[in-house]
Amino acid sequence: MTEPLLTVRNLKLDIPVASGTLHAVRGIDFELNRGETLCIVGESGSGKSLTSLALMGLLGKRILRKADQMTFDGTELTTMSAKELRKLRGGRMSMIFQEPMTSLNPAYTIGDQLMEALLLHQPVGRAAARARAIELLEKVGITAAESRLGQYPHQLSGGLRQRVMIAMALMCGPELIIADEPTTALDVTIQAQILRLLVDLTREMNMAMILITHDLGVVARVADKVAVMYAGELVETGPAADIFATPCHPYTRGLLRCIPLPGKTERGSELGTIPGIVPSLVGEVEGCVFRTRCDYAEAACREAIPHRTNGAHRFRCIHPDGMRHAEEVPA
Amino acid sequence: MFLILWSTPVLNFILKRLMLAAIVALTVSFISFSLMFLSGDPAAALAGETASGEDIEAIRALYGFDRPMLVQYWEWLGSALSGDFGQSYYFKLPVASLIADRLGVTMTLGVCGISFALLTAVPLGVAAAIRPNSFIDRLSLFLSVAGQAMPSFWFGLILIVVFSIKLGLLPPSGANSWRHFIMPTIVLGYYAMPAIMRLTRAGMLDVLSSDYIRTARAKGASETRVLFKHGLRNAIIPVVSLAAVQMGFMLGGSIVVESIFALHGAGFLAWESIGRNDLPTVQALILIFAMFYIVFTFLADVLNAWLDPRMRSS
Amino acid sequence: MTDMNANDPLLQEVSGPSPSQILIRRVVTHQGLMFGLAVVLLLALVALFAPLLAPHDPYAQNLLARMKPPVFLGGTWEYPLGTDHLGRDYLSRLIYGARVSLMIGAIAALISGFIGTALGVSAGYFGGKVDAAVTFLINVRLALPVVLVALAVVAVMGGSLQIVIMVLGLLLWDRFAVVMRSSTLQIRRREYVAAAQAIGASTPRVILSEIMPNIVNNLIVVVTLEMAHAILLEAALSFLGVGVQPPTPSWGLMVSEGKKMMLFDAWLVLIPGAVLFVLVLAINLMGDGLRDVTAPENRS
Amino acid sequence: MKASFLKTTIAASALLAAAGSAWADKASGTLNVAFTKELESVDSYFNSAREGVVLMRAIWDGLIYLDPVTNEYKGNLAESWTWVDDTTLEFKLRQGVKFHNGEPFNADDVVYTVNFVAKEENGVKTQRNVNWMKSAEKIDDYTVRIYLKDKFPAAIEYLAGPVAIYPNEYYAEVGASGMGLKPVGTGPYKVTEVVPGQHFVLEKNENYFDGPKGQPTIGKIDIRTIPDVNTQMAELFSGTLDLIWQVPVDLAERLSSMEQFTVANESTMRVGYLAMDAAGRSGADNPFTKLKVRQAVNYAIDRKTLVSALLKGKSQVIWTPCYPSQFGCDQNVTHYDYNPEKAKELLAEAGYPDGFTTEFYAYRDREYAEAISLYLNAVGIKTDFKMLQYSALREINMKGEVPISFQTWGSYSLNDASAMVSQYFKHGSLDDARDDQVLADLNVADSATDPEVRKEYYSKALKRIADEAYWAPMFSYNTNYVFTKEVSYTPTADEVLRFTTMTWN
Repeated sequence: MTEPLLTVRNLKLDIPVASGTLHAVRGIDFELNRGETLCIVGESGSGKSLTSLALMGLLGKRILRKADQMTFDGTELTTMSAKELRKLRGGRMSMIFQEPMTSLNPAYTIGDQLMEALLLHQPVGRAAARARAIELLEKVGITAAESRLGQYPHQLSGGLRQRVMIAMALMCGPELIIADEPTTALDVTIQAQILRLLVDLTREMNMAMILITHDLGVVARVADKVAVMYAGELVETGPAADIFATPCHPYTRGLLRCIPLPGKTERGSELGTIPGIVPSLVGEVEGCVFRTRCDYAEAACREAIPHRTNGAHRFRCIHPDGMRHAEEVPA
Repeated sequence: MFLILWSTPVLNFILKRLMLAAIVALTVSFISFSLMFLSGDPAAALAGETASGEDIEAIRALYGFDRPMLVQYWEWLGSALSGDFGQSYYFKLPVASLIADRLGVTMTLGVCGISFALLTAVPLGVAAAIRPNSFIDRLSLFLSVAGQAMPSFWFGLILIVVFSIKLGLLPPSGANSWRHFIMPTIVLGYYAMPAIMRLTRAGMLDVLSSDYIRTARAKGASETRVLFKHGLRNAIIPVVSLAAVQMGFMLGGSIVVESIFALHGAGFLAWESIGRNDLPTVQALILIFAMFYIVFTFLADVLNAWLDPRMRSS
Repeated sequence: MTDMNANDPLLQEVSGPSPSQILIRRVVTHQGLMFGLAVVLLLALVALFAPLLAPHDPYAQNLLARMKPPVFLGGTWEYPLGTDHLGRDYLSRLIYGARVSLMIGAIAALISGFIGTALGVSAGYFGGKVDAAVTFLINVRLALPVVLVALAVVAVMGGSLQIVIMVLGLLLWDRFAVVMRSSTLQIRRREYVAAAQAIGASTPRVILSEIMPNIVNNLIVVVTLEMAHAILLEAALSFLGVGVQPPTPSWGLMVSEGKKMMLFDAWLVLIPGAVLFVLVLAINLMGDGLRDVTAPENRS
Repeated sequence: MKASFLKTTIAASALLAAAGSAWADKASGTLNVAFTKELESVDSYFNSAREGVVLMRAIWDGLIYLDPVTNEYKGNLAESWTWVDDTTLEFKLRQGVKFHNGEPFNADDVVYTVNFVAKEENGVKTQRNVNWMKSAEKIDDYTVRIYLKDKFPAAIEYLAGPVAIYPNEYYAEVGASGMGLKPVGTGPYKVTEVVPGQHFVLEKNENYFDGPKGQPTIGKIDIRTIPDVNTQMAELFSGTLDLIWQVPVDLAERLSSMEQFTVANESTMRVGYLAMDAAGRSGADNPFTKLKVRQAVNYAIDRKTLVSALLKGKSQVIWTPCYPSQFGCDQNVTHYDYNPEKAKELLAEAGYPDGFTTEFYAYRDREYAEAISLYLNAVGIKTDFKMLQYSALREINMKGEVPISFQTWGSYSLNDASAMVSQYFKHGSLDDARDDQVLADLNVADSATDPEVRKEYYSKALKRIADEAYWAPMFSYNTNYVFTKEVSYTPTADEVLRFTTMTWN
């Protein structure tokens, strides 16, 4: 295989707060090949969105980013100049945000904003940019694309706006697209459409995608790779098939219990929840962060936690199989 | 763009706004007329010093001062609408021409003042919003807090002492050259600056933390482009309204500045006319200053409709 | 699991301070607010105890001791800040001037606050035609040039303390109306208001016990800002000669009286102007500070 | 700073003035002068301000001229005059005089002017100045007769004062408002620019006749309206003004210590007084209808200190409703020396043991007015202080709504008691006393031809006014003239700026 498109090693994000330092993301590693879809799953506040913003270089000034390595197609992102990074952003890697309602500038037309994405990166004329905008609007399933160009964001529904955002992300034909919960703010009926669109387009255009979500049902359908994030750490990563077949970390299993599976979950039976308190990440964090909610926690969980590897499937737990055996349903 | 402006909803909006402006103007005219009506009639003064009581009565009847107030108001309004505000008791000249002669100075001062306010407040507000808590943010905060507390008559006097007397750089009074307008402009502009600066800063902070700014950055737009094309363009919309309101206030408040710097504008005329009991002039000036405010806010609303696409179609 | 967590450092979280503790901490760490409060309190005390503090009768003229310089310009301690053009003690007039400024500011703000709150709350609460009428009134009020109208009215009615206060009170209610209207609009949509209406509480009761407590923070902020506004306007009117009339000591009047000798005796103008500036600054800082600590999300 | 602060201010200003004086327009011959007051009209018959008198003397001429130094009457537009009878004056006019617009001066102009101003409905502002004339008649091109309504011995004085001769053709065409915007006269200066409220430009009349006023030397005079004395001072320092007048005494004292300015003080005929509503026009229960109250007011005021500490200069204490140098102004009247205790007693006797509150009006010199009101406060008369502009105060005064006011009168610089006492005590709308006996005495005094009779009756009237304490006359004014060392000027005691006698050094 060729070199991965994106490699992240030991990424840390620290936020200074009144009572100390909030270690929001603590030493995460993952990689992504061209054309692959990586899903990062986890509860709200686990650091998923921060990680994606860190990749794009869009973190606020207050957040400190450190990483041993963060390369995109062999280029180190952490040492890149602001200008080079800008060239990359929106050109070779682009992003779709959670909030379609507010992510478009109310003062400019859809056409202006779409074309801007292309004109900023490629030496083409306005006519060409316009043609590309129409092409992509049609591709994301917007009818009467040409007349939409002159409209303002407030004249469009949320679903349409998210389609516009997707089209905007695709304007330069990026190699990597980061979608941060692109459907959460939308109606349930539209969520599926948008997601399907996104997956189809990445396949068609051979783009890599990082999809951030808390919806494991979505992950099961689209992911090549899965990374499970809890309180700023990746507790388990690996190929989607492995994760769903043999979820090793107790947290991953906890998440899986929370989704109803057609055929597997009986009607009327209770969905699982993960009890306990999410710990504070202010100050030094030692040992396993999940221990406060883990059924199998021991004193040793406060010590250093080994990384366990099984091919591409990795997880962190003091128990060799993450106590998976304890939950095996006797056949 | 202008084609959009004249779409039906915008026209409706403008018409509605015009109606409101007209009713407000009418009410203001009534208030200004009745205010002055309260101060009694000028028959005795017109009659002259040797007049007897009967002479005064005759004059009262001749000028119609003995009629009910509403009748007199109606008549006054009628001629005011055709630009006739009556005769000044003091100068024995038509009030309209008296005011027209002096409005130039006040308008010049107002335009200079609001320009000064905008040219200092907007850059400072933007700079402060870009780097909160920086030196420039603190400086602009200090300037705005001080500006709100500064009595403009005192500020003007201090400027005269420093720049005209001590340093001899600027003429202390009069309106003969642009140099005469520097200090009045600063005093009047500084009065409007704090509010504009605060609004620019707050608006800019708000806009800069918005999602669409993140989108613009994610597109790879340069920081300047993000700040000005995407940021300021949105943050400036409420500032336009405020500037119009401030301009209206400033013209009304130019009395103090004009009296300090002996600028013979409409504000100064107003002050003097009040002292001289020159009622027709005072009535007309109150109405004219109010009309300025009404016209400016109306224009600001129209301009807003043009700047803000959301207002245009809703 | 429970016992495991008992003394886990991950859960040894700082137990958060109570809301009132947070408020107090915000207040005491807010420099502007503390400075403003301190100065306003100090001047209020000075005004209150003016008869005890003033070294001379502020009205007693002594034409043989006119325009004595203050002590730091070579004067004597007999008149620490010198004397004015009629030989009256400047310090004493300054001290009594604090009374005039604060009294005018406070009463005018109360009157305008009452008018503006009544209008704004009814507009926000009843909406519809009431709202339209109030909005119209606000428009009319804003269109009237304040300084000019105040000048004209005071000139017609004569410049006494009561008239100046009344005129300012009747002119400065616009900001109250605007702020109270929008605050009431926000509160009216809350569930507890609907609940109170549902259990059949009378309108005045709903307004007084459900709406007012929730907008009083905003009201206090506007009261302080308008008080500063009223004080500045009174000074400007007095400076123009149609505000408070002599011999009442008003800082604006003192600036106006000192103006004649400004080129030679700048202190005559500088001192009352500076005191006025500091008082208005302090009240504004207090108002801004109150807004910051009671509604940090509105911080500008 | 400290003690040296004051000195540095002066030093800095002095330095500036030294630098600034280089800007003075001496080369181009323009003298820059400031007026405080904005005139309602330049037409001298339609304003009543001192500034108007100054302009009148520069732009127009009267038939007769009063030499301010020798107090001698000289022919001006008239070469000679004779009393035909008690009510008829005949004038031989100067020949070859031309108005600024080229219109020749002759008998028609005099006849037109007199007939116009004597008619009450034409509304001349100060009727007293003209209402003693009935009409004028042309005898030939250069001989004119003026007919008086009644015997009026002060006629010569008035003709040497406020009665300016206007060009008949021009005035008939443009009227008072046209005259106000583009004045035309025969005087030593012609007006080349009028911007109402801002400035007047006067230029030397090259064709001015050789009259008693003398030939003007300064080529151009730019008079600007600058209401604020500070601004005037600042401009004086920066060299954009050459001459200011009516400078407050405190400022004049400071300026006199600066070597680049000349400060000249001259007394004026202006008298400051308190007028009280003795006739009860502002309400019959008005305290000032009581003699004891009026006397109390008179006793309450320390005139000597007012003069020595506040007015200074050549001011003096005044006891009469006229200026001592005026003909007939007998000084032998009751004096009310400062005695606050007596004032309080009188108030108590009048039924006001705790004093009372009254409106107190003033229109100029807020400082003096305030000092006076404080004297009243000290004896228990609390004042509701009201400062109005002159025209506004005059208006409510004529309506009879003023209980007590601080007033001043400059007599139009007429050196005759009638110019003041007869102005105010002959039951006009400004008469607050309305005393019939005073009226009778003044009628005799005003119209008697025998100077001794006039003196006797003025004296009677003045004594009664003082005894009845209708007014509280207090002091006479003085004027400070401040000008740069480039200018040379000797002010006269009549408070009239005479541009003709000013020269460059």
